[in-house]
Amino acid sequence: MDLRLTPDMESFRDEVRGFLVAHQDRYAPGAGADRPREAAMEWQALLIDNGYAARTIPQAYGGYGAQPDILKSRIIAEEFTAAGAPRGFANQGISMLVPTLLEVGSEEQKTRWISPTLRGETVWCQGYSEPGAGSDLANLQTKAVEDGEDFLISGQKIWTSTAAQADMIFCLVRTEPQAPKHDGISYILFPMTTPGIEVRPLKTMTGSAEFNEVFFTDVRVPQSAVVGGRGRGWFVANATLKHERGMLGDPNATEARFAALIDLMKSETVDGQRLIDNPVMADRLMALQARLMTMKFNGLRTLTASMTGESAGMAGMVVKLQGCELNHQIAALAIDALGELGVLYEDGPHLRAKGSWQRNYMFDLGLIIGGGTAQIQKNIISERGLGLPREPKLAVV
Amino acid sequence: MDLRLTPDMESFRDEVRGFLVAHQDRYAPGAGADRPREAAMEWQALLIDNGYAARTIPQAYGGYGAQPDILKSRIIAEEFTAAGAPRGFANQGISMLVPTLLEVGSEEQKTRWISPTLRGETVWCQGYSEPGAGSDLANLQTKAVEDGEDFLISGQKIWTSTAAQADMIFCLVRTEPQAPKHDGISYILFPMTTPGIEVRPLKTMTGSAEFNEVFFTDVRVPQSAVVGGRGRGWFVANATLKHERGMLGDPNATEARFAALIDLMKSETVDGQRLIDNPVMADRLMALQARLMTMKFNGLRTLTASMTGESAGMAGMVVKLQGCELNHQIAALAIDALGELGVLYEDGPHLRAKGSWQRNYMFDLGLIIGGGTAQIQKNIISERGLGLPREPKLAVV
Amino acid sequence: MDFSLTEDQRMMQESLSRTLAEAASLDRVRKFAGDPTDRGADVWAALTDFGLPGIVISEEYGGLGLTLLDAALMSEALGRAVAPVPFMGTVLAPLALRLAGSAEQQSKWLPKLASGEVTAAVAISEAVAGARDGAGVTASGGKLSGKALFVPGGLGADLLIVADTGGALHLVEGGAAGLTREIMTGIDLTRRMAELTFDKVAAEPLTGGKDVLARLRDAGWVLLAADTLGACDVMIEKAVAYAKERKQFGRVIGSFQAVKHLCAEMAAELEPCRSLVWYAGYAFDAAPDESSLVAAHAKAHLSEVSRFIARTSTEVHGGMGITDLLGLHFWFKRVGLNRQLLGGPERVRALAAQMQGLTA
Amino acid sequence: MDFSLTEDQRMMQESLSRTLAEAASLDRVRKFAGDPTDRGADVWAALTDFGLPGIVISEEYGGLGLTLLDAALMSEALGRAVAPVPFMGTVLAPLALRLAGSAEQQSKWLPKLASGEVTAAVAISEAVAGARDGAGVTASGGKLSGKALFVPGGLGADLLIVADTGGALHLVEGGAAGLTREIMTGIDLTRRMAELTFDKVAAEPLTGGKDVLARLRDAGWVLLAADTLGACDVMIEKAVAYAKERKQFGRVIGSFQAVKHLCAEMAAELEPCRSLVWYAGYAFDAAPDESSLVAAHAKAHLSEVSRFIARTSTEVHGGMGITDLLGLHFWFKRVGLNRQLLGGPERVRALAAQMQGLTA
Repeated sequence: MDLRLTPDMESFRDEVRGFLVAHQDRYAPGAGADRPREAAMEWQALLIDNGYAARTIPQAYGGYGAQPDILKSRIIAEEFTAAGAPRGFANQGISMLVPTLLEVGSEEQKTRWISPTLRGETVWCQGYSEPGAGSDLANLQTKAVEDGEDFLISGQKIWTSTAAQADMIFCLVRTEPQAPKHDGISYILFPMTTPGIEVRPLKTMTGSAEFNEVFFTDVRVPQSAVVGGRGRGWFVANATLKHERGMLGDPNATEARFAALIDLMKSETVDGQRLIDNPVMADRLMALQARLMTMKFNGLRTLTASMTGESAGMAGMVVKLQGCELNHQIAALAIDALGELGVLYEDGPHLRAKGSWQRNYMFDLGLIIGGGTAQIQKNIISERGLGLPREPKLAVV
Repeated sequence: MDLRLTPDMESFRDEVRGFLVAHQDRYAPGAGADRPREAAMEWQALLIDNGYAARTIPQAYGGYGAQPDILKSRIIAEEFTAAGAPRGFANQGISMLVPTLLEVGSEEQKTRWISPTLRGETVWCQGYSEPGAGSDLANLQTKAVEDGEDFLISGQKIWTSTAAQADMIFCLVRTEPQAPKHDGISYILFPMTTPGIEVRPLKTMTGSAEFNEVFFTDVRVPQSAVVGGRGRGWFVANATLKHERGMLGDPNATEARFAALIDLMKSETVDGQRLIDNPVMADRLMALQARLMTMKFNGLRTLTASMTGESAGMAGMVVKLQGCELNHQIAALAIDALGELGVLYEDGPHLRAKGSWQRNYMFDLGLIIGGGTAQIQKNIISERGLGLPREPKLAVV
Repeated sequence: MDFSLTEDQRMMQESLSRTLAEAASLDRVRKFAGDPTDRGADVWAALTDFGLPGIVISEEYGGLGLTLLDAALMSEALGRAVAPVPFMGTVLAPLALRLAGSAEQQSKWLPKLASGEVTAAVAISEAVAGARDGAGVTASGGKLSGKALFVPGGLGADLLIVADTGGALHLVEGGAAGLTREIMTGIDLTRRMAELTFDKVAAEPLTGGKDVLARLRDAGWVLLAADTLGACDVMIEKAVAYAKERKQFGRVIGSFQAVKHLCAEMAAELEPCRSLVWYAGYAFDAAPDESSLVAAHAKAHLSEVSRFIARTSTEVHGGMGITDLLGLHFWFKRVGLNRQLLGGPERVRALAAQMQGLTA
Repeated sequence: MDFSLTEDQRMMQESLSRTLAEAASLDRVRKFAGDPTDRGADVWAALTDFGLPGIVISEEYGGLGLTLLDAALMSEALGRAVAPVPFMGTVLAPLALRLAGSAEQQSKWLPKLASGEVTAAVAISEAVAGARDGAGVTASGGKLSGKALFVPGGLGADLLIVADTGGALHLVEGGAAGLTREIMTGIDLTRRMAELTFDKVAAEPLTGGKDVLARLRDAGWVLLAADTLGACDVMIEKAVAYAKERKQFGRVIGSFQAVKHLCAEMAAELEPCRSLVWYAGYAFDAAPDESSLVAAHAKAHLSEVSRFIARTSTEVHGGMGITDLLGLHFWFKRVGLNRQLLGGPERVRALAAQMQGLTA
């Protein structure tokens, strides 16, 4: 246990700080899942050139080409957060497709797609979930029927964010209808401009359409667009899902939210009394602070494990379940402490933080329960983490 | 909705009060599950003669012979509680065996057993659970092998309270080993003095042996001691279990405990501040009071349903799950409010309420989880109450 | 001793539910929610035909002369339907007039309220739930000044009952000079709230002080608890129905023990609440000594139970639970607003301890 | 940056666990729990051989000179074994002497403490957790009077560190005139407590006031949190093992989703706590500015998590969970005592808010 950094790392930190100060005027946030604007693409290019984005992607594919160094990545994250500087793009193309291509893509696929994806020139969406295939993803029904050199793809996807803005989709389709459930799926790439694709926005309880439904009718896609081998899509996608899991549970963001909650409770009053002077609310706040610390230190522990190449084991598995829940509970306390003010949601003189407490409260709940996430996460923890048996097979009735 | 009583009922209440005042000097508590002493048996006889115990049992079998009247039963319960008068015996013989005999016993069995059971002359214990048959009671293995006119019973029972004091046992044994699981069981009565019975006390976390293990080795019992027909034991016992469920979740007892908790929090101090003046503790207290009221009014609602012969439906099903939990939570708050004083358990100048908060905390947990009760109760609610499907059959592996 | 609803009460509740199924279908609610200019006049008209505006107004003034329990049963049905109806003022304003109005005030307003010709709203948030964001109304020389926030139905009401910072009640006509109203839009788009600004607005005093305010508060708590009860019922029904129909891994998800237990936990939490709400409604008229405490507990407890049910029902629905398509969120947000109106559960529990003399 | 235990730390913890497996088996613990005259001398002797008494005492006085993190790791092992050892005084008394003892006091006591020849206990409950039942010790003219309750290991200790009502610390010899001790028996029979009565008992002052008391409190909180962590680990292991073995309805119960999810929830709650306890131990020596807050959170959070785990593990065990036979209750009660010692979670959280200046 020694949380000090080596002089090397301290000087790397200085380097990052220096860069951020020097380029303050070029800060330009990416638009989250949306298409980035030009300034953002320039900022991204600058980050890649300096190794603050696409850090470990080989130069041949448009990355910076450094060796993985988790500590340096963390220092970058910390300094960018501290400076309020926009991080490199973190869209699904970069966080899910690129690692997949690097792992199982053909040389041509890597050369063609990785660089423009990193630079924000090509925007991707993900076509996994279907109305009948959520937690049971292997049950997907979107079919790809051979037609000469091509497939003709028909079916429906759901929970596809960015579908309206995306150039391309990475998509799971059933190419071998006769094969066992997990063996008949292929992972395939195609343009969202291909004829036969219809995108319908899917509005959620937050009032925004964070997702879409995507309908395919005889969408013609060359067979060569399959990644990782025909019929191997289930295994390719599972590798990708691992990357997605790593995306969630960022303690920095949770810490920032908690700090905002403290500010709120110190500055807002009811009948002239500060909210934090309500002992019941203060008690809840402290219980959440303990959870926040727990999550933060658990993050340092899993970071250390990654650095030494060990598996983080159970400490890693529980992050998602605990992290989303903590975010949700922070929002819940803010709403409760604000009382009637806490239910406001549209612009007006009394709205707090642009309604983000309520929005987070609902959105985080979606993350916790979307597609039975919490249930499935508990299955994973009990089976892989604790070695309890899988659900027994059912009798055929 | 009209909670007033009719003049008839008010005069019945006066009658009960009059009785209780007139006989104050004869109050003698039964010993719970243990053998009653003579004064208690006399008090019980007096109660039966006046219709305050064994009220609806026919006179032919030693009861008072009144028509069921739930409201009168409730008035009796309320007045006895208010006066601090000992209620009629409530042991397993009276609450479980007697109703069973009335329902399916032979005339001879009724005549022989009910009256001495009501009067405390015959004390019973229950032989249902086995080490391998807890929540899955139908899996019981204690076997009864035919030998002439008799059975020879061998096997083991567990969770048998009162086994050391009991004269008799009502017991489930497997008489038809070849029959389907639920069809091979018989419900049988025999003396605990029969050769081949060994009773071993089973101490629990409270430090007391509230239960026993009972071992049978070739215990000879006449076949005529079967109740309700050979092979029908599963169905006979399930009828009895229904009676047991009715025993739990008495709001009067919970109200008394809650009142004791309030007294505690008003009188005890830490650093000179009353416990109740700690807003976090007061908040928990109020949350429990809401649950207490909820349970109390739910009890009145199910009472009304019983009076009109309607099924209480879901309102009845949830009582056990909610009632035991509330008792447990009341004890938990008492312990927490008492702080370090709350962990004391043995006699001494600082022990509060003879350690009953800790004892109840542990004992009530046992009621909640004993034999997977909470889990099974949730299955019942979801299947019978909400119509969700039963657990599907497993494939034979 | 009869702890149950009368046949009349059941029938009237069912009848209102049928009326709402027609007049305030989910499609109609959706339209209302999406259009801030939609005042729901058609819904109000249907409810006026039903007699709802006069529910607690005595027959002499053209009302139905029913009790708060009856009003609570109506509130439950409105919650079930997530109906876009400002019901709080409909009950609380006539109560205020009955308890503290002069004969003249009563005969001027009650008949019009009973007929649905005018609507009323009650501005007591600051006095009950505490003043936030500089709100609060002071009375001086028969004029009101200041701000009152979170007034359900306050945007269009013709009659306003306003509590001042001392807890005294005032009657203000909707068209009074110096009164301005702004919409306050919360998560629950089925019930809009108003911010009222008073700039020396003429007001008539009502007699009675904090005791009358307490009665209004208690009645408000009961109505909110009942609305939440109705909404929770629907969230459980929807979860159970979805669990019976939705298949994953070759089985309906309602056959998975984890899902079954979630449903069972919801039902076990909610079912006993029904009796609490009934009793709280009953006690308001029949056992006034107990009324405040049981109303407080009904409000606070239903708030907690409904948060659990809103979350758990969403969880059973998986991703579909968070879509606008399914619309579960209308109920989710309905109970979210009910939780905070007239005080969140922590505040209400603190008041419950005070009113028993347990704390200062 | 290295957030992990060193190889030495892991080995030392495992080594202690092996020692305890032999010297403090469950049978041995059971015997101790059943016999109030059993002082556990053999267990203490084995731990003395191990070097435990000198864990935080510097090498110059014959100790191991290790940090509070190391002590916490030992505490975790003791909790795992539900070992009948009064460890709190073993760590806190040397700390008190180090922080506030004179050179003379240090050289008189530390070597004997390090060798295990004398044992020490710390009486700071009233000063940390608040005074109950008329307790509290006052100092006047070098003499102590009053009562100190809930002193773990206080029955037989040769050296007592006592906080007075002003928060100042005093050193009292076990044989001092006017000192009487009574056993206080709680649910956890593996660690007996004492009530100390002082009737003008001679005491030596220790230098330093509330700041030293706060350091002792922080260290105590960390040790209790670590003990709870170890006990929780065992409760989960036992539940998982039982779920893999116990059959009902023709399947091991660990294949029922409801049981699996209970186990997963326990693990998900506990696993991150490990890092919190490690950091709390580390910060005590390496980041004193953060130490009090993180110690408070470790103490309070582990108390809450352990209540959930104690209950849930019992639930997974079904009826067997409550029997003395299985012995799960030793861990159940261990964490029950840890929860309340040096302040229950509500009090500790209130202190956590104060020490950050969030509340007064």
